[in-house]
Amino acid sequence: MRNTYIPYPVRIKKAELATEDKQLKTFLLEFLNPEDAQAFDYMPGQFAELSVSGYGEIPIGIASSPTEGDDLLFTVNKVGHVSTRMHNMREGDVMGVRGPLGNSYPLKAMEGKNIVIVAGGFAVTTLRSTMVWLLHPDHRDKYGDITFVYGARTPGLLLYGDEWRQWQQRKDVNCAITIDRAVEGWDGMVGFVPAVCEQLAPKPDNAVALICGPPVMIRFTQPVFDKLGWQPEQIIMSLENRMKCGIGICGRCNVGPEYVCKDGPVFTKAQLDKLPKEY
Amino acid sequence: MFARRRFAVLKDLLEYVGIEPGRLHFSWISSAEAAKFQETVLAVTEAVKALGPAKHMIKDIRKVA
Amino acid sequence: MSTTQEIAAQIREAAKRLLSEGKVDCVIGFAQGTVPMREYPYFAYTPEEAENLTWSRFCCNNLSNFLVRRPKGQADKVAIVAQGCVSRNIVGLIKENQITREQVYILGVASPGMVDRNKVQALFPLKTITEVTEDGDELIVKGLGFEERVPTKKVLRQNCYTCVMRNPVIKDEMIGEESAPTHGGNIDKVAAPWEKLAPEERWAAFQETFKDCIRCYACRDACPLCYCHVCFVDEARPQWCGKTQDEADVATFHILRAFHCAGRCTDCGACESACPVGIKMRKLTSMIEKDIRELYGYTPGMDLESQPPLSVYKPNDPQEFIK
Amino acid sequence: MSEKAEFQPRIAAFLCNWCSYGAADLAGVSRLQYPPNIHVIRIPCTGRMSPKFILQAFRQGIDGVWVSG
Amino acid sequence: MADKILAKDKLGEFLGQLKKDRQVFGPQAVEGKAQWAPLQAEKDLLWEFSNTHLSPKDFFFPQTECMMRFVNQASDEQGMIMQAEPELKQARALVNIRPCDAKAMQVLDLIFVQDQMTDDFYWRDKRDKTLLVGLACNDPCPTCFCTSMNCGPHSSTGLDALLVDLGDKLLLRTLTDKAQALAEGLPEAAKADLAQAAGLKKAAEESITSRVGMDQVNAREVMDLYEAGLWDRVQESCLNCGTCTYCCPTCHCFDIQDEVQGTIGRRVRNWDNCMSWLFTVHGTGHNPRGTKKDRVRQRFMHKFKYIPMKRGGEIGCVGCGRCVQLCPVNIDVRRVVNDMNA
Repeated sequence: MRNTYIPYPVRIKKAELATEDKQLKTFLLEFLNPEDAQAFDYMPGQFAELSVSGYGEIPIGIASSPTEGDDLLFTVNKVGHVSTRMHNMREGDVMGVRGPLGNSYPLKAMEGKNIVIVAGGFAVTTLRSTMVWLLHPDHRDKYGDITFVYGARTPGLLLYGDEWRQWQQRKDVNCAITIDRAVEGWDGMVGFVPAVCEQLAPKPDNAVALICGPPVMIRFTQPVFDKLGWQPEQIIMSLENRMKCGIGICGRCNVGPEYVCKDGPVFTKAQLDKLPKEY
Repeated sequence: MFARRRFAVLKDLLEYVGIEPGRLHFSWISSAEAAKFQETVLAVTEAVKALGPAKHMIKDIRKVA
Repeated sequence: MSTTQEIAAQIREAAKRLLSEGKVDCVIGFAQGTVPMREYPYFAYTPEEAENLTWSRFCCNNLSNFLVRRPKGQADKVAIVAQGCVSRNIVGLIKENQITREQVYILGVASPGMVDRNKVQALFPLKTITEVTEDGDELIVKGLGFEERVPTKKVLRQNCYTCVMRNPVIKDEMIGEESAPTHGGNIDKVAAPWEKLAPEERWAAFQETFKDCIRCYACRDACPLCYCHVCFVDEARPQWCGKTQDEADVATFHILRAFHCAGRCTDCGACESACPVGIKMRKLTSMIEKDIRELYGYTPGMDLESQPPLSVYKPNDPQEFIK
Repeated sequence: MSEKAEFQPRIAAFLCNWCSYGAADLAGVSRLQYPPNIHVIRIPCTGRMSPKFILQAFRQGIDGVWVSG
Repeated sequence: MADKILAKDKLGEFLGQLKKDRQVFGPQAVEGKAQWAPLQAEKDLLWEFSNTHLSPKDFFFPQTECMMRFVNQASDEQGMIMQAEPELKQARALVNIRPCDAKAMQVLDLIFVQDQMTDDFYWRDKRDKTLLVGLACNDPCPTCFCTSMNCGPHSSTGLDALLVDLGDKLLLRTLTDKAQALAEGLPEAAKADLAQAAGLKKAAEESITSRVGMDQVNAREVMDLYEAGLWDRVQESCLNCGTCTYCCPTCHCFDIQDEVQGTIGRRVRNWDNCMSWLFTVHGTGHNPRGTKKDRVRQRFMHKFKYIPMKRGGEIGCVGCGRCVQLCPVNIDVRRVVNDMNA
């Protein structure tokens, strides 16, 4: 019996600031033991508890895709005790990862469908994972059109530039990257995510939308999709709540009867409509 | 001066629960009183030394719990 | 002297009148509990609901607590049933700018002295008490397989024996007549019980008193003084007090909680009455209040004018302890 | 090291920036010798001193606390 | 599995046998209250008590529990890797645990051990190594409502063995393989003994007059209950203290924190409670359960709606009545559930 509270030891292989406001840092973590990497069998949408001895644990969405190898990618926002400590850690330092936790995006069920991904701010992490997974040669053929909408306040706050610039080059992805207000040196799209969605007007026929972002973005994106005729079952969202155990026991992340850590973090809008708004 | 009242109450409280009086010291020293500073350091150190290591209020996580 | 039942009836009458005249939006009082010796805080919004109000020697919560813990905007003007200690806490809350005098309509009551349910239970160890009723100066205690009468005087809360102000210090209306202001006991004789102990015995006595603490914070939450939005025990960066049952963590919590009550505590006893494991935290708080009396000659909550002792100073305050 | 090495207490010294901290500074400049047992914590004013600090020091195993304004 | 008779003068041998390879705990009179303590002498063990003051969940889920340790030294990066605390070294037995408390442990099993991922090492270790010998309730107290909560005064769920006090002797009913050895060599219960036990059970069940209805709670939708008007009144007098959750045998929320002392550190879990505003607050300051009403509602919804929905109808309450007795403001769970059921 494995003690699921014990984190796998990992080493920080790469740590770099991800945004101009220095709030986000991206970490590439390498397992110390190859057998742990084997055991850590995950899918896009899942998260892990990042553990720093002496500081604690924080639940963070996995930004890498299992198709990218054994190393794990996380982008961490500096808000609390643990995340602040992580920002001060260096490449080569040892820490822990516990997981994978939670459910994942229903990629199997999404096969054969058109996919619309809408991301705002740093909520893009698990959607990056999803995109990488979908665009992998083994998987791309199984899905229809892929639309990727991603917005941030300024160009300097957009994450994963290397990836989305490549996606923009691809013919099999409709990639719309937008910033809130025009700034010098930015020749891409300008406008809020909901407005961009309105422009693109993705069709609900045989399609699934993955929407992840700050509450204000969700609030204004929702009506756009409603107007286009999307049904609650077609819209998939990912929640976050304060967590400790990450495995559905400790009692703080639940939204009604559903534990975000175990039953989520991925829910359809149809599910969420029947639950209290405790998130 | 407000602090003085708070210190008085706190000191009495800590003595009341069993923290030895010699563990907690207060003094007024102006920035010109280097000699008084030296004297007080000596006095405080001696007083604490005489009491030996602190036994109470220590959070010890080595204990099995 | 009116019986508590008579007082209860008068409270109901006054509450109905105030609510039907629209003078207040809510009357905070007590209603009869579902277990023996525990009336509970009740909020009456209509004259009909006012029928549920009661008054007895089992009203052990400090109702002034609910003046600061109510969701904003739920009721603008409230009436509150207040005996001596509660009225003194209302004074304290007004002085600390938590409420204004105009917001509260005080239904003053002379405190009969409240019963300590733990003391009654201790008279019948391991037995189940099913019903306790007041009969003059006695309690009729019924349980599974027994029925006995107990003189009320024997089982009052410890703080009620040494109460310095049984009558409300401020009020808008008096229910029943005023009683002798004090219960006659001398608080300074019984406060700070560990002072008699040798310094090296005190820590053990302190530990023994608080050893059963389960860190539920009922003492803090029952206390009208503890209204901080973020209590020091909840502060995380830095963390002043660990969450464990380690003796250092328990001691830190109780020492600091007691200290925060310095010069404010009215010795209402709500903390001890709320404690699920029967800890006598007054052994700690009574010492601080005695200290405040001796050092600065102050008794909290007696009037609206005097300055709280720890927010003022005098040039000649004692300072022998400072070198 | 002998078995009975003399007990060296650890003392937390909370010093007011404007008074005792200045005195400590002056003592240093004046080459006045004092024992190395004190760990100085500079506070902006004695009024900033909180009972939490004192308890925290004891919790972390300090043997004595000295507050000086 | 077997009904035997244990004469009261044979109790010493019975306990002796338990003690051979276990540490034995039992309810004892400590400071006038029934409390759990290591059993030194047979005479200390209580037989006439309603229930222990606090629940025995602490044996399996201690209020403060060190989960793992590490060493924080710059020179030793391996030290930063968390090491689990050792398993329980000695087996234990809890004697005279009340059926409601045993039932509670069985409910908690469903939460602490769900599947491969949710398999609480610390809980399971202690559960596996502890034998529960129950004592049936012949005199339930007025706050008991176990019969409404999938339980009862003579319920055997979650127990390894059940004792029924027949006056001059005890009926010993072994229920699991773990307890088989205890019954060896004891005489079979006679028909009259079984009849007496059945009579006591019936009488005890009938003496429980507190009834709580769950049919409407089960039938109503989550949002219907969540938005019901009753919560505005239920929460009014609540102090948001943790008494109800800490005395409850089925409340199981916890917090995990790291503690450091010099170069050594540990990850420790402590009981936590949903009544605390801090419990759910996000790093950003946003709080999904920001009001007292949200938190009070959460506790009752969790026990009576969410757990039954998720755990096949099991209820997160066993009707022990401790919270009814100990709540400082008398928020009576029976009244609340009946209001939910209205």
